Amino acid sequence: MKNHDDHITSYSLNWTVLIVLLILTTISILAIKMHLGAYTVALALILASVKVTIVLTYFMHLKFENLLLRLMVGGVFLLFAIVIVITFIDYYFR
Amino acid sequence: MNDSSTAVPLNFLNHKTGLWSWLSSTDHKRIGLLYLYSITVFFCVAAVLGLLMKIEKFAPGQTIMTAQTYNGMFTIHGIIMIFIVVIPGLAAVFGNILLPIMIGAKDVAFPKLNLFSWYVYITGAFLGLYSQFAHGHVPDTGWTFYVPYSAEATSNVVIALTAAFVLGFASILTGLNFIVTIHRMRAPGMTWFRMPLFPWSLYATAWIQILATPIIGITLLMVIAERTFQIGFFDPKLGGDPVLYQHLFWIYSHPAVYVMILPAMGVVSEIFPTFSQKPIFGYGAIVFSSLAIAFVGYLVWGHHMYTSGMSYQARWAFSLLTFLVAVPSAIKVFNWLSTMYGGSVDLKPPLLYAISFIFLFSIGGFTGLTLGSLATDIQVHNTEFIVAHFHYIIFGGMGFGFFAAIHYWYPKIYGRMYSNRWAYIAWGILFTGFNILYFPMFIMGIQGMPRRYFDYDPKFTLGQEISSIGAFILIIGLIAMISNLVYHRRKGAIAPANPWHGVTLEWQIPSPPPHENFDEVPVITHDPYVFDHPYTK
Amino acid sequence: MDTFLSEGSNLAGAVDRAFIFIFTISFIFTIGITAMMVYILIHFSRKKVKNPRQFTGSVKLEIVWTVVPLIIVLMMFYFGWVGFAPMRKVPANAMPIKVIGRMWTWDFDYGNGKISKELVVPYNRDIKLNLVSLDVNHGLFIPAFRVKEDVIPGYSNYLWFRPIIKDTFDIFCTEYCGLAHSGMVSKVIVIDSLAFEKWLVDLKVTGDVPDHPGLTIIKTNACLTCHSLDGTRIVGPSFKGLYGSKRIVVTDQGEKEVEAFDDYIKRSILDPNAEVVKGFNKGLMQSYKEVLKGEDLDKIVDYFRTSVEKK
Amino acid sequence: MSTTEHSDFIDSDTGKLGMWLFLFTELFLFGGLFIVYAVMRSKYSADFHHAALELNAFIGATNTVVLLVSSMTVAMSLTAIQRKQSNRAMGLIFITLILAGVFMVNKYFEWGHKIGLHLYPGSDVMKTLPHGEIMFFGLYFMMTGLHALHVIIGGILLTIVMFKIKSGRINQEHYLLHENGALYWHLVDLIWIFLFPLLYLIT
Ligand code: HEA
Ligand code: HEA
Ligand code: CUA
Ligand SMILES: [Cu+2]
Repeated sequence: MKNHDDHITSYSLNWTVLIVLLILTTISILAIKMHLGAYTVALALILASVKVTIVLTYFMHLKFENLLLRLMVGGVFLLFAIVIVITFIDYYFR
Repeated sequence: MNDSSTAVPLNFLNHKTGLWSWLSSTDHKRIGLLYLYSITVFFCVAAVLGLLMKIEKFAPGQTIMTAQTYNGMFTIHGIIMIFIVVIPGLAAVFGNILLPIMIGAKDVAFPKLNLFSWYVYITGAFLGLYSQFAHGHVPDTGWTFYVPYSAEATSNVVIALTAAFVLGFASILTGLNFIVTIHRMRAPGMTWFRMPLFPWSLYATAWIQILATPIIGITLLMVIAERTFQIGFFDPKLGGDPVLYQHLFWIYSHPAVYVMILPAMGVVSEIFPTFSQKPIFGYGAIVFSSLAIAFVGYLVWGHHMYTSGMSYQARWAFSLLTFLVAVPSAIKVFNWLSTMYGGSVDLKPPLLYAISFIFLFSIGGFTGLTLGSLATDIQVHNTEFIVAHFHYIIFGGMGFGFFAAIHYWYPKIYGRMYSNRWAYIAWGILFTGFNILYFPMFIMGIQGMPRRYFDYDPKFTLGQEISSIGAFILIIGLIAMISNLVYHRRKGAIAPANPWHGVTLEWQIPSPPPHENFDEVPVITHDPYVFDHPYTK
Repeated sequence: MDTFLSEGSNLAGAVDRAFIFIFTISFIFTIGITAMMVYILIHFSRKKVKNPRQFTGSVKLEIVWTVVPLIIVLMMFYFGWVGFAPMRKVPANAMPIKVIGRMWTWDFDYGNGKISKELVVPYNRDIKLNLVSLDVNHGLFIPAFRVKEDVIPGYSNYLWFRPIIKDTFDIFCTEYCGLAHSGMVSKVIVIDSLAFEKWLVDLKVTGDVPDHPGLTIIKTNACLTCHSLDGTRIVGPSFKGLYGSKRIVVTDQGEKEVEAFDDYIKRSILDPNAEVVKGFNKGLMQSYKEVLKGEDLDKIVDYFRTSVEKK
Repeated sequence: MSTTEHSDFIDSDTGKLGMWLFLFTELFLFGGLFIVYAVMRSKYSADFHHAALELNAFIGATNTVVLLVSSMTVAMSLTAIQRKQSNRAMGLIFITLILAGVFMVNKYFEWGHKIGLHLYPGSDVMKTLPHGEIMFFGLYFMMTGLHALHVIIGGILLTIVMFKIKSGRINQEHYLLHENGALYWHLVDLIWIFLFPLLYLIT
């Protein structure tokens, strides 16, 4: 009933994570100014995914959770990706 | 839980009395019974609507109702049956009553949430009914709410959509509760692979519930937004895409059909070992096929849209995936047969229902394969063939699974026995009526009789008449079955704790179970289906 | 399946083969499973067996009944696919008919304003139906031909077939579309090519006659801002009665008379300033060489020709 | 495990698992909208680009930063409670709530501006736009609206947490609600991380 074995993230780690996130945000804003054409969407999504992963691992403490929960989170995101891909089997080939 | 001196020992049914003690109880068994009673009532309402439709179709042309009434009727029949009866169905009733007991827990992980989800459910259910009586037209879109019709129809579609949304929320909460319960509340020694198969099937089901239901939730919200704020997600007049709606709808609603059937598969997986006094054959295969059905079942939604103008590539990809999902079902059927093989088989009513489950489910499943195949689906899509397919597989599968479950656990829940004789008679009528009712629809479907048709070409008259007669036979069987159960609830002989010599945990405690299930926490030391265990000898 | 439902189109045979394959397998398995259950109930009944055997599984058997059904379903997939694939490959010369679905009737549009309430098609010709909906979803279903596609607003769906039996068959709407969904039925009538031609000629014009494709090109390229269709003089000469008329044109070499046939018309579009009709100014029109390709020119010329012929 | 008698206390791993599962459903709720977005964007890419120019990327970016910082302050407040620094935890949550307020104020102006321009579903201006732009604004209002609703719910949850810390019912020993509140708040952030580039940074 207690949280004894819970990991405590330090304040400094939280700061570091925030700074990394802010840097990534800046990059994604700058990236659109660079006119990368078709790659802009891809880049924006990749950067967003990286940011989301960081939030999940550190802010949401996934790094310190058990393997099962980590697998679940990964699986859920994977499933969603598959659903999108399958939907586009229809739209892409139309 | 002591009082062995009193005539009737205290149990979950009588430790407190009064209506309020039920409506406020967080006891999972009582909540399960609340679901059972509400679902039965709604089932009877929707079933009577089904019967009325069959009377209408007894002859071509208008007989007892107008086209508008008929269209409203199959819509509400479908909504009630799908969203209010079979999706919660087994999981909310028998899952609630038995899941904690079968894994050796005192309750589910979040008992208050459990009660709350029943209230959400009831709210949704009454909203659904309200859409029938509220000012305006009855909704007449079919349970699939296809746009643009549902976005334009003048009837109370928004109320019906809201009802479906609320019901989905209840379903999510139940699923969430079950997953956490299974992860966190298993008795000491009950490893994952010592867990009985009914909880396993609920586990797979619960994942579908929490991952698929939100999609329908947001889709219905979008349709509501479309109707009220003219945001045109799906309406082509505003740039929307009607086919996209179908995608979203089936991303949920196909997995939902496995929400219906998986628990029924779990139920029969309990019944076959007990009535053969023999361990389940291929425990691991059954577990993994449940998980496989849940996963692959999530990816085949497009088979409802073969004629919607999807790309050619999408059509065959969905067809291929659909066929893959049939394999785990096949694995289960063969394992069940092998479980009985070599056993000491006792044809009590629960087993009778379980066997008819296999028969009807196979017919439903094989016709599902006919639908999964591209060329043949083009012919029978949206004909009565589909209607027959899903009545066979939902009513014959999930429905008969439900009947099997109630005959199996009835003595455990109420501590009384029903009459076996009447159970056999009712089964006979029910089974005959069922096949007479639905089988002709396969044939008419292939000949081209479309579904959702108020009127039909006179050449189908004979088939429709036979089918309608089947409905009357079926209803007699159903009434007999329900009466048998209701009557013996108070008048039946007192049932022992373990009438069928079952080995899973629920049979090791008194009937009806005490308020907190176990006096002391069971410690599990062996696999779930070991029949030479001292308990049974 | 003949006695049951005729195979009215070239596509029906393969569909029925898929049906027969799947139904045969299903029948065998259902009978087999049921027989097995009956056998077990009799042979292993509690009265006979007091000591149930306690085996718990067999990896070998699991593999067998995973692999065998897998192979069977893949075969089913194959048959379904083979029956279906030709449905999406429309022969190039198929005769197009536009099908308009709306609550709750079907219109079959043969072009030039000729609209029929029943689908009349020539025997043994490839027919392509272009499906258009004016309101909600509908479904076009011809059971005897084994074809069905949804008619969805905002989408252009299609289907095709070649009728191989001369007869009259049902058409149903198979996508729920509201009150009179069950009344949205029609017939398809297959007749001889000759009879069909005659029928089509006799069919009354009730719909809008669409623009000639050449005229469409003329309109979209804004030709009509300078050239009128009705003889009015604007910036350039009118198109009225152009084809085959005689004109006096001014060239660099002086005046000459030309007859306005294909070559002249095309020249005037591609190199408008080489020959200018007397009385009009040079240099006002640019060449359309980059804009209009050969096919477009043919259509324009065809339009001029037909508009003269009609008079 | 569950060997003790019925009690109102939910053991922390159980509660946390429940929260995670709930977050999964939230993800799929927004997931449905993302599917619609993806399909529509591929259909109407030019219109989407054009309509997105109406959005103010500066406000969007500000709100991104606001949410990221607030995410950190919640995470820190959890660290504080674990280290038995209740006051600090409350302070950090308070900052988070202020940031949530800033986010909502920004949103208010943003929406207000759009509505001032008659760019809302069903408006007269909207009807004259090309289909793709109507679609973009429809999605914009639906997605940010649903997200804003989550910000509000998260704010309420965190307010409750703050009061419970004050009353001592959330403390170094029992902070499940605090943890779950923080998880929920992070989810709000997660969704925004995707919404921001998809709505504001279209080229
Ligand atoms: C409980 C509900 C349930 C279940 C379990 C299923 C199971 C299956 N369904 Fe069904 N289905 C519905 C409920 C269900 N369905 C409903 C409600 C509709 C209509 C919705 C509407 O439009 O209103 C529908 C519609 C539907 C369609 C759409 C038809 C159309 O609109 O054109 C399709 C198409 O592929 C399909 C296929 C299948 C398949 C392949 C399975 C498979 O999972 C079946 C697997 C089972 C078996 C294969 C039988 C058992 C196995 C053996 C006996 C062993 C031997 C097997 C082999 C050798 C392979 N179903
Ligand atoms: C669980 C699912 C379920 C069940 C059990 C049933 C049961 C029945 N259904 Fe239904 N049906 C659906 C789910 C179900 N249906 C769905 C999803 C649709 C699609 C809707 C759509 O197209 O949108 C549909 C559509 C559908 C149609 C197609 C309409 C059309 O396309 O034109 C028809 C037509 O005949 C029909 C008939 C019946 C009948 C006669 C029964 C009978 O089996 C019912 C027989 C039972 C009784 C008559 C009840 C008897 C009992 C009592 C009266 C109780 C007495 C009470 C006490 C003693 C307490 N159903
Ligand atoms: Cu048109 Cu149904
Ligand atoms: Cu399906």
